[in-house]
Amino acid sequence: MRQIHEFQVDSTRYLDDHGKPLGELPLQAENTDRVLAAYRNMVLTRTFDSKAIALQRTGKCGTYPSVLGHEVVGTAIGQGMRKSDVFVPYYRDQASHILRGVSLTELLLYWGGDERGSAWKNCPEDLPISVPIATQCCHAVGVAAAMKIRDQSRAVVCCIGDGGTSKGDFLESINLAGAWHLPVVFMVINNQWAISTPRSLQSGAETIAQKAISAGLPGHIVDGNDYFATVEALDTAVERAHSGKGATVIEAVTYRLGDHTTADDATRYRTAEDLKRAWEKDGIKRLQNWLHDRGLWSPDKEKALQAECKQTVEKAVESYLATEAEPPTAMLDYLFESLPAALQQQREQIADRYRGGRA
Amino acid sequence: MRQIHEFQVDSTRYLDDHGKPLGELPLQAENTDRVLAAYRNMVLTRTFDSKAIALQRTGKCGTYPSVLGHEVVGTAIGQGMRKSDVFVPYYRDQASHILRGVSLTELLLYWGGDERGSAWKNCPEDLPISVPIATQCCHAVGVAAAMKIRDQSRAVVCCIGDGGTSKGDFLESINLAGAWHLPVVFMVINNQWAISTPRSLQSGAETIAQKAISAGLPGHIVDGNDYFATVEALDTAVERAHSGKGATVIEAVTYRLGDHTTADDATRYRTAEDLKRAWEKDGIKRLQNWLHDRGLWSPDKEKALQAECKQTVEKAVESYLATEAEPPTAMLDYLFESLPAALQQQREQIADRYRGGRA
Amino acid sequence: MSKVQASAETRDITLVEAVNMALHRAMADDDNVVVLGEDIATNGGVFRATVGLKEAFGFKRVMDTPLAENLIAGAAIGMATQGLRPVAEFQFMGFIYAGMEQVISHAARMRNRTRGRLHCPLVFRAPFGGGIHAPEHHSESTEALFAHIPGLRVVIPSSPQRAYGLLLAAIRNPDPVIFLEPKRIYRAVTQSVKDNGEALPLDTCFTLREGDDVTLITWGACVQETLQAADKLAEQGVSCEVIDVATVSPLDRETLLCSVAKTGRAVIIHEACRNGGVGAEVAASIAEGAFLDLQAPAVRVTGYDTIMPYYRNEQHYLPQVEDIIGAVEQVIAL
Amino acid sequence: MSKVQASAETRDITLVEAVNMALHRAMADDDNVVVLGEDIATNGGVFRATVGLKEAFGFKRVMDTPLAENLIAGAAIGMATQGLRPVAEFQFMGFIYAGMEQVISHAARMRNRTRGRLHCPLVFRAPFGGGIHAPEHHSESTEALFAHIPGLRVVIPSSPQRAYGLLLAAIRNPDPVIFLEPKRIYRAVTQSVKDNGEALPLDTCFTLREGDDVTLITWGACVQETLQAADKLAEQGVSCEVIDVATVSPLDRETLLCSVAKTGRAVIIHEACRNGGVGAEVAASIAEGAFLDLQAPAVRVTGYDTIMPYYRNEQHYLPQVEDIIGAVEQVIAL
Ligand SMILES: Cc1ncc(C[n+]2csc(CCOP(=O)(O)OP(=O)(O)O)c2C)c(N)n1
Ligand SMILES: Cc1ncc(C[n+]2csc(CCOP(=O)(O)OP(=O)(O)O)c2C)c(N)n1
Ligand SMILES: [Mg+2]
Ligand SMILES: [Mg+2]
Repeated sequence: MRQIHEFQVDSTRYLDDHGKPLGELPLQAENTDRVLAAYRNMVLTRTFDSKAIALQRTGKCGTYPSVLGHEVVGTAIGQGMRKSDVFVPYYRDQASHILRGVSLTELLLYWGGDERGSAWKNCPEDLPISVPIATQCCHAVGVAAAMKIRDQSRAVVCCIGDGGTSKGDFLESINLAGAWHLPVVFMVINNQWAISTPRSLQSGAETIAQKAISAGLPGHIVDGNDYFATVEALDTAVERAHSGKGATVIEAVTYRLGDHTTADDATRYRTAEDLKRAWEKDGIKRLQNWLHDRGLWSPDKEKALQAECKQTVEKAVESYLATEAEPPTAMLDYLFESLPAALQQQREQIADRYRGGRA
Repeated sequence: MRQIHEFQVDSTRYLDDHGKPLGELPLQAENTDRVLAAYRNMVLTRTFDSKAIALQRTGKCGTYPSVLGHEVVGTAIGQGMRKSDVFVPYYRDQASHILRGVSLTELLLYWGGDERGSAWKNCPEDLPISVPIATQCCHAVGVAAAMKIRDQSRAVVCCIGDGGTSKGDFLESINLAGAWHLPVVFMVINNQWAISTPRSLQSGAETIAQKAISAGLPGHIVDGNDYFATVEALDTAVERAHSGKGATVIEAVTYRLGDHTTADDATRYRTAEDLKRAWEKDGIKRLQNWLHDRGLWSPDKEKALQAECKQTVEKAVESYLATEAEPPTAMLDYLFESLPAALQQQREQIADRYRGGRA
Repeated sequence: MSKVQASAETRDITLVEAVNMALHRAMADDDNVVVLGEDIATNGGVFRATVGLKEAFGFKRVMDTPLAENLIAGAAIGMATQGLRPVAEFQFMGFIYAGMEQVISHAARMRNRTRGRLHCPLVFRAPFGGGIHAPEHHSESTEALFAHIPGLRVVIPSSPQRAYGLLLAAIRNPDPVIFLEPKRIYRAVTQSVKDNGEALPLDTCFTLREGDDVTLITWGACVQETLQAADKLAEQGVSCEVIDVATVSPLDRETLLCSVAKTGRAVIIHEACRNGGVGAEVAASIAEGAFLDLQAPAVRVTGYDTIMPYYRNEQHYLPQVEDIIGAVEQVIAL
Repeated sequence: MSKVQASAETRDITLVEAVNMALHRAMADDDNVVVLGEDIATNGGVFRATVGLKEAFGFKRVMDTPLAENLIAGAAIGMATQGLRPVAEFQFMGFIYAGMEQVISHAARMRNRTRGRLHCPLVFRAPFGGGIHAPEHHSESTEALFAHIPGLRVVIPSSPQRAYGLLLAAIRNPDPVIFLEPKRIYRAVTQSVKDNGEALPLDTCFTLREGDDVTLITWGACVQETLQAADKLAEQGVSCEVIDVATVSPLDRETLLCSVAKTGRAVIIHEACRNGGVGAEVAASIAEGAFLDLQAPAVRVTGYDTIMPYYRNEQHYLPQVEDIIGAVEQVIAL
């Protein structure tokens, strides 16, 4: 006696590579203000990104992970979330952070080696950037559980890369989200690479979205360079979470257009053709084309936006570069709520040493 | 534009709860000798099990995890594997160990708190019992990778409980098995409980077998009290591994008929009715009925087998109880291949102290 | 708020019952306290430490989790950033390692990393130590691994009263606490404990017995053997000061150094293996801080530098009363 | 066997090149040696430590893994039980924690648990330490966590020659070795290294410089600052013996104690935070083993008991040459 159990994931795109609709667009396309705001955020993010890389190259910033190719999905996340939701990022979410209210100066401080870069004033509940891959997924379900324990109508959006989905944390967390019906959206940003490791070496699974099946969760694939497909998926999943229907896993398919970080050289492991083909699918250009075709955009507007973004970034850079380092004693001031007696002497030593007490 | 990706797992049983065929039986049912050997191993395992519990209750053995309800699946594993394959167990695999050649005395030594209980003479490459849940899955893929690196036609069978499938190790390991096409079979023994935690709290997934989909692997469910369904699944999966076709995940559905271990009291968290219903599905009785219906078994044969098993177990117990503890210095003798100079003094101290040198 | 009794009743209870009493009290006092772990709700914990909590506070605040320690640790951290005060149980210390990354890389760092914006008021509880005839991995005492991580407190009670008071303190503490419960003495001793909601101070040693000749420094289950050794040594005319370190990190060096300044001699006793154990830090701190007071080197009585043997031989690994007496005799002889 | 050149060529190379050279040599010498980790094959490792191996030995023996440290650790253990000699890279020490359970509960125990039936001839490599202006979690030096685990060897090279010789020894060793590479000096110094396949001994300290007044005990990148301090102190007429511990566990106490017996003074220098660092064990061992020889307490110059600050302030955390000199002056004054 044999019985069959069936499962599925779907995959969605609305625009072709040039921004032409492939069919009917979702409701989200009608909210012109939101679409324009999205486009602006993508351009701002990209402007910031190239500046940050330049700062690193000139010794004014530390190792920095370019967000090139993630602007569309990051923007969709930022737009899909409500203010009172909690964002649980990884380290390549600049586009979302900006919409959540993290200042560009804070972002630069962070990558410039200053802890104050995570003391976010405008989104105090968002979790900080998580460097250890996939670990943030466990926090996300914890935050979502807290919301559920307190009967709040709030949601968590948690980001992770394709590489991260091989690590147990992701799988354990989506499993808990399924078992406990938690209000959380897992956004897998499949940019085809984990440093030098291609998507195909991460997993034998045909799609990453199908990992949702292991947790009894719905899994969806979207073209992560298609703003409409991505923001629709976010809106739906966030709404689902808010209305107590549980968690969703979304795989946003895109491409990491830059090096992994400024410490990496991607030419070692991928071909120029690959990269060229990926650029042809660039989501910003695609949305620009669509806006243009709809009469919502023009070369003048583009020029003005570029100038505005440049200025915004320059201002942030100035304020970043003008920020003095914390006194070294800060390294003990935030370890505990108040400094245990056992550490008082070390704090004095640091202060002494800094004032030249040692020499 | 929406596209659908479909996935499935199947579930199989051949016998009803009373051992009556539900339809045509697989080829395995024709190998009468093998079926009879299976039955004998199940009975031996159960006999051993109740003796081990009795030894614990009378202070002659440590905490012991009863195998009651796992005899069928354990036997199928032992039969499905070839001698040169490697078994990677968890801690409730007595039925398989016996077929692999682990002696009953060794099993008792292990649970009796003696490391020599893992120095298995007859299956020197099998991994020892793994207590930290799910960790053995990573070893299994490592062993399988070694086989593949060396172009050997061998396979690994790795056991894990339903609770264990929530832990990252399992999911990471099946993922590697899929990505690397490793010759490994994951046997999930879903006995409905992880200590007091029911299957339903482990995961929102409808089946455990569907976790295979996250790794791009085939997943199958079998009635773990149905010898034919289980051994057929094993035979097929082992053959698949040997012929280079890659890994399989099998979920064997059964029920933990005993307490979690001798330290547990299952009446705290499950009802007598539940247990009673589970006993009605007992796989040993079921196979006995089938053998009987086929004219392959009789009350006399049963009586003889019971007596024989009892004797075998008694002999093992005797030899177990007659085994003197190792000298305490053994605690340093197997830490490294040879004792580093840094530890020599401690070894002398232990020897001294044991000889009463201290007092 | 809840049906749990909150009177200041005094009862003769065991250490594990004191843990349970403190959990009841903390949950009754503060709605933000939640408890999670494997088998802790319906089953009340494999050691019965959480028994009754689900009945008193409901399954929303008392959560049986799937089997995944990394997830338990990480989810507790997430909850804590929302202002909950999770108390997560690891069934045995030997199974906390899967959660190490979360403990080290997140729990200990969240406050520092965000410059105080977020913090982790959580407690990770685990029964630890050997001597209960358990299977492999059920006898760990690796407190040193946590003590070395800045940002964590590592607290170890050694009596029912201290279990109650220290666990309350740990739960109320705004930073992460690793709370290790010596399971060998979970039920070995009873003590009258008043359920008055009074916490004991963290970050401080407890001097259990005053003496002049030698300072015995210990924690956890070894406090038992140490007190027994002190008794026997008293009969021989040796006066021992016995200190229960209790919070092994951050370490209250002051109390230790004051005592050693008085006695001039120290013996450190712990069950963990010697190499790199917390005893090393204690010995090094004494050597550095009391150099001129010392009449003999601080001596360590510890487990051997090997894996805790399976239970047939575990007593040969564990420090015994005679070992402590022998060490005291050795330092006194100098 | 392979196309790699196996001549005893001598080259001026960096520490990371020496690691690479040893890997090539070990793989050429023994078909059982395999290498695995994240980005180690096609990319040659983020620090280029494994560059060329895939080309020389093929993808079957040089494996890019999925991103999962626990899996890497556990799979290496499985391979090792089959007689392979896996060398697994953890991209940074800060990411090894996910693999802790495998390291502690299995790698360190397999031989003991099976009474020698199975064993784990593997090496877990990881770049460690701060000072390279890296992001959070890229500056860890938590060697003490591993040093406390019986059954592991923890080996730290501090020069190209020792990197070559110790890595060969680690790979040939039949037991698990944690091999920590001080990334701050991956490219800071070059040294002529002969690719002669000769291993250096494990479990032994290396005396880098002889002296009479004080013993400076260190390992890893701090060897640089320590040697510089010794140079400066020599100008002031203070003669320092400098010891590179190299294998921090099991600890070669004999060499340390002999040296301290001669000099009567010790300064221990490491980058990890002080509390419960390997320096504590060294100091405790010296205090216990050289009590009568000591003219001053052993003093530790270490990182502070806090999280390594992000890079703008990391130099304020790291021990500096002046700190070492200051400590020596302090112990000499006594
Ligand atoms: C636990 C852990 N292991 C390794 C690393 C080093 N590392 C940083 S990013 C990265 C690749 C991540 O790839 P993916 O998840 O696909 O995200 P992407 O960088 O492509 O956005 C690795 C291996 C890390 N940060 N954390
Ligand atoms: C990592 C780890 N966590 C917790 C435990 C304690 N423990 C032992 S068995 C068990 C339940 C396992 O359930 P399952 O995997 O379903 O196997 P079963 O015992 O039902 O056969 C638990 C939680 C452990 N051994 N290892
Ligand atoms: Mg990626
Ligand atoms: Mg089970």
